[in-house]
Amino acid sequence: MTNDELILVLTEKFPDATIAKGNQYVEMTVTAESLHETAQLLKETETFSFDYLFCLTGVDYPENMGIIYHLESVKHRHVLVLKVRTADRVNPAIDTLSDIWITAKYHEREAYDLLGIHFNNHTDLRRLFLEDGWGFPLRKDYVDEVRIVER
Amino acid sequence: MAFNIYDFTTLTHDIHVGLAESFSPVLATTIEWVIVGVVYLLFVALFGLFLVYAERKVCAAFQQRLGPTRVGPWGLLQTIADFIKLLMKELIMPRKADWFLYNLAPFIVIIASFLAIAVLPFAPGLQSLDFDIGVFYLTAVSSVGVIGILLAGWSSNNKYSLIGAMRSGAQILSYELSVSLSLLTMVVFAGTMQFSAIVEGQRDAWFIFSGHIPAVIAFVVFLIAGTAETNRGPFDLAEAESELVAGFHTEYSGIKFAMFFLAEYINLFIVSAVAATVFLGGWMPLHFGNFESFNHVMDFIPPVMWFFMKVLGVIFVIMWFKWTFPRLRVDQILTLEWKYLLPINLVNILLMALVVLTKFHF
Amino acid sequence: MKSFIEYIVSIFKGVWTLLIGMKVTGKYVFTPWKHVTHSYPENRDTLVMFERFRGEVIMPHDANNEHKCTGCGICELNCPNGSIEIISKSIVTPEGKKKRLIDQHIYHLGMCTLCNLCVKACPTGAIVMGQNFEHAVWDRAKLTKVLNQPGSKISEGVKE
Amino acid sequence: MSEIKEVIVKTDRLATDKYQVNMGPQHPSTHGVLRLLVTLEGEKVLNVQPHTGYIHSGIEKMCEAITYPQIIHLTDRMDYLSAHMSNEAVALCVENALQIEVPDRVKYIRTIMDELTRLASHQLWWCVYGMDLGALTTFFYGLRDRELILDIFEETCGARMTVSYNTPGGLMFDIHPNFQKRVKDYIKYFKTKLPEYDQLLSGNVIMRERTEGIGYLTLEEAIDFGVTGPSGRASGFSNDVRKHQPYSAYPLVKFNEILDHRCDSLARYEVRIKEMWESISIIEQLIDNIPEGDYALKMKGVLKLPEGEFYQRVETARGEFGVFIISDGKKNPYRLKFRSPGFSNLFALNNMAKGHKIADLVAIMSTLDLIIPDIDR
Repeated sequence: MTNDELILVLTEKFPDATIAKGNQYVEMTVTAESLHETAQLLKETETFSFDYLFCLTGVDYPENMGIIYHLESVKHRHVLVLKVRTADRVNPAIDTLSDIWITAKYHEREAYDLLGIHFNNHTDLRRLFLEDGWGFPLRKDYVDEVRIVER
Repeated sequence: MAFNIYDFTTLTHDIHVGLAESFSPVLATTIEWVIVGVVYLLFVALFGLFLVYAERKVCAAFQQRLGPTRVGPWGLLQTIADFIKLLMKELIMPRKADWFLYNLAPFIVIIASFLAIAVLPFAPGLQSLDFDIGVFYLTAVSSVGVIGILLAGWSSNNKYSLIGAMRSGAQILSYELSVSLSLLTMVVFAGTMQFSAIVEGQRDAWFIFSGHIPAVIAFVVFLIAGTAETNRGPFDLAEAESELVAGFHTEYSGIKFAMFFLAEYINLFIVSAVAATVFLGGWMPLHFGNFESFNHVMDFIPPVMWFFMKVLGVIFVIMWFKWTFPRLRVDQILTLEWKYLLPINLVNILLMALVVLTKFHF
Repeated sequence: MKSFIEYIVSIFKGVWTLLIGMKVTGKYVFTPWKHVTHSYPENRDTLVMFERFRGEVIMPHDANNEHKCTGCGICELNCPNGSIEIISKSIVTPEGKKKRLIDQHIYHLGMCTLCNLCVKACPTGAIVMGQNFEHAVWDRAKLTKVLNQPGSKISEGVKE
Repeated sequence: MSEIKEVIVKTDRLATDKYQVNMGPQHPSTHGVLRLLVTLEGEKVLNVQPHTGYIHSGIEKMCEAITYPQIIHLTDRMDYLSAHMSNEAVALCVENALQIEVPDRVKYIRTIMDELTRLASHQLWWCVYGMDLGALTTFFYGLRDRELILDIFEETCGARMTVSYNTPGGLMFDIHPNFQKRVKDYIKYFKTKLPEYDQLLSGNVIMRERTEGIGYLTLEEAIDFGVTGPSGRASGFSNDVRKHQPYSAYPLVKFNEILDHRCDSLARYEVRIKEMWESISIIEQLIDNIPEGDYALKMKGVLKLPEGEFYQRVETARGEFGVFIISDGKKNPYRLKFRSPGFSNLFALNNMAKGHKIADLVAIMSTLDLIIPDIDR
């Protein structure tokens, strides 16, 4: 499915979501509440069948945290960028998608580790790279006077 | 007899007579024991070191490398330097290891190796124990070593060591069977268990030639099972470097590690020496039926040389295995023994018995 | 009976594949003079690195002890690791103008990742990559180098 | 007395127990500092839990403070065996964002370099795989052939592994005058050596016994876990970025995406061996046809990306590598995310190794071709 077709079908299916044509891929922004339901539909609906989550990025925006999912359908070969923002920046929380794509389990652990985003209902939300009590280095207000040398 | 000039019987006999005349019988026997012990100890230490060096050079050649070159000419002193290093290293013992068994294990392993060497005939007259049940004795003592390995693995209080030791136990117990059966095949053929008699029986033709098909099969089986018995080559799962770090001797350091290391190479020597003695004629020179001049030339090479040439040849083949094949898994190693080698061996004994009964041999 | 034949065949097939493997290694073991390794410290005299090899940043000086560095600091900006520091000094030229010149071009080899960005950015071609790769020293302080030699000055004709 | 009775009751049946072994961070077979917490029952693997982070270097954080050309040299340090592909991913991403088209010469050279890197990486994988199975000699044969590729890199790029050959808008240098001859010589040489790999290891009965039916990863699992690259393709997961979202000169060459549906260790092994043949064929198609032209576009001194989000996928030797740049119009990215193939591949290990022997765990892990800095970043 081409990007334009995808936009049409998506608008029909998800009237509440904001759908835009990005630089390369179709970008769809959903609310945090509808994330899990939308993702479920995106994977299980035959016309989309986004079964391959290839990238999960947590972003620290000034007011809140964003999570960006890059999805691809192995069958149809179309790509969708699913975006969601958390309500809070200091204690961000969002529903987990690890029950839909297993790989999200580990990518979410990474996002939790580096950005401190809490994923609700995640079965195994532990730090992945860093020690407990380290702080969240990818946040913009992270300070580490020992290891980071400003130039 | 061309052998006479190289016969050690007169030499050993003269020493014995000389000692018996000068000292009381008890003292003379004690001195003889000491002499034999020292000679064997020196031989084993030096040959072990040489084998380590040879292994490194051969392995380097397989891998298109040079091997040790820095210490001494062509790196000849490398293993001696290594040995000195091992001697000087600190002996570290895990805190919760079983002190007694942990320290006992390397000795059991190395003593078992020494015991087995005693029956090997190096040359006419150069054999310290000439049992009439030599083969039986050899298979018996060579399986004592596994107790040391099991103890080492258990007492180190390390999971890797324990897994390694258990693998080793399962493996050696199974392959003991194949080694014994393939030797038994040759005992059926030779009609004796005495090593000197077995060698003597190959004066005209080595058993591997005169025994033809069953002997060749027995030889191949013996090589495979022998490799497995020494925990080497594709069967080195007891110390499987990429899985178990160093297997049963993970926790050993310094001289205790050196003992395991040396024992491995002595065992390699023993397996090769038994293969050379039982299948390849021991110290007997290579003879072809009617080529008198050829046979005569061969006679001029001393029997000791013959023996060691054969041993080194077999060792090379075993090294070739090690540096070519991937390692087997623990269940496959048992499958190989119980589903392949054992049935082949049993059939082979029958075949050999038929050959002997029908006198269908050279 | 069929399975028995398969059993026998599998033995021979297995042994055959093992022999093929032994042939490959055997080919090499009997030609030990065709080894591919080098004896490194011994072949130092004949060892020539490729001309683009990036061993360290150096500043070539000519016979008059002159270099081309103007001390503009572009290399310092381009370095991702902060391994270059330029210390410049102000002098008054005979014409009475104030002029900034390089005092010390400090290079921390210990922090350098040899990415070539400074060399590529240098507008006058004052720094290049050297081929020396033997950087082991006993003291970490020795890895901090001053690239312009003492008493050197900028060569005539380099545009500022 | 009662104690003794209890003991007798307990040992009535041979008591067995699960136990845990820490494989790594210092273990000969984990190729770096990966730590696996393995639960075992005897020799049987019940559960594998990877613990990462021993070599986490915060590259994504570092990237937020440096400029785009400087980011490229950091990507060398992640997947050091596919350094050139990672370089290229960042370069392509920046070029896409700036909407510039690099000259054909650059595309050709990049593709050839990609394939040489893939060859070198697969060679190293092959030799290490042999070593993990216990065939130590393969290690030296693989490295022997790989060294010659590294020589080609050294002559043209100036470094053997951390090449840093790409810059946004082109390449660091033009190819060395010897490059084409050397590559052609090498391809000729390697075509005689690759069959030896098959003879030594692929055909070997022990190796086949060790890999056939071991480490099963179904197609559904592969997609669900995001297992890409040769490991995913061995499960029939068609994920070759070179085919599906071609970049550089890949649209111009003919090659097959190697797929295998056997899903086991042997399939993963053979996919890589076949990929080496494909790489050779790609290089052969391109090496004589490198067009004349500039090796780099003239770029501005300070690169500033337009505001927006840019994603670039490339196929490294281990799988799909992604660069995701969120730019706020400054000279350094607001957020930069690397999607590393090893990260997703690693976590499928538990599913693959469960129920197999401890020796198989090592062999299965080796077929995933993990590079730890690539996972930890």
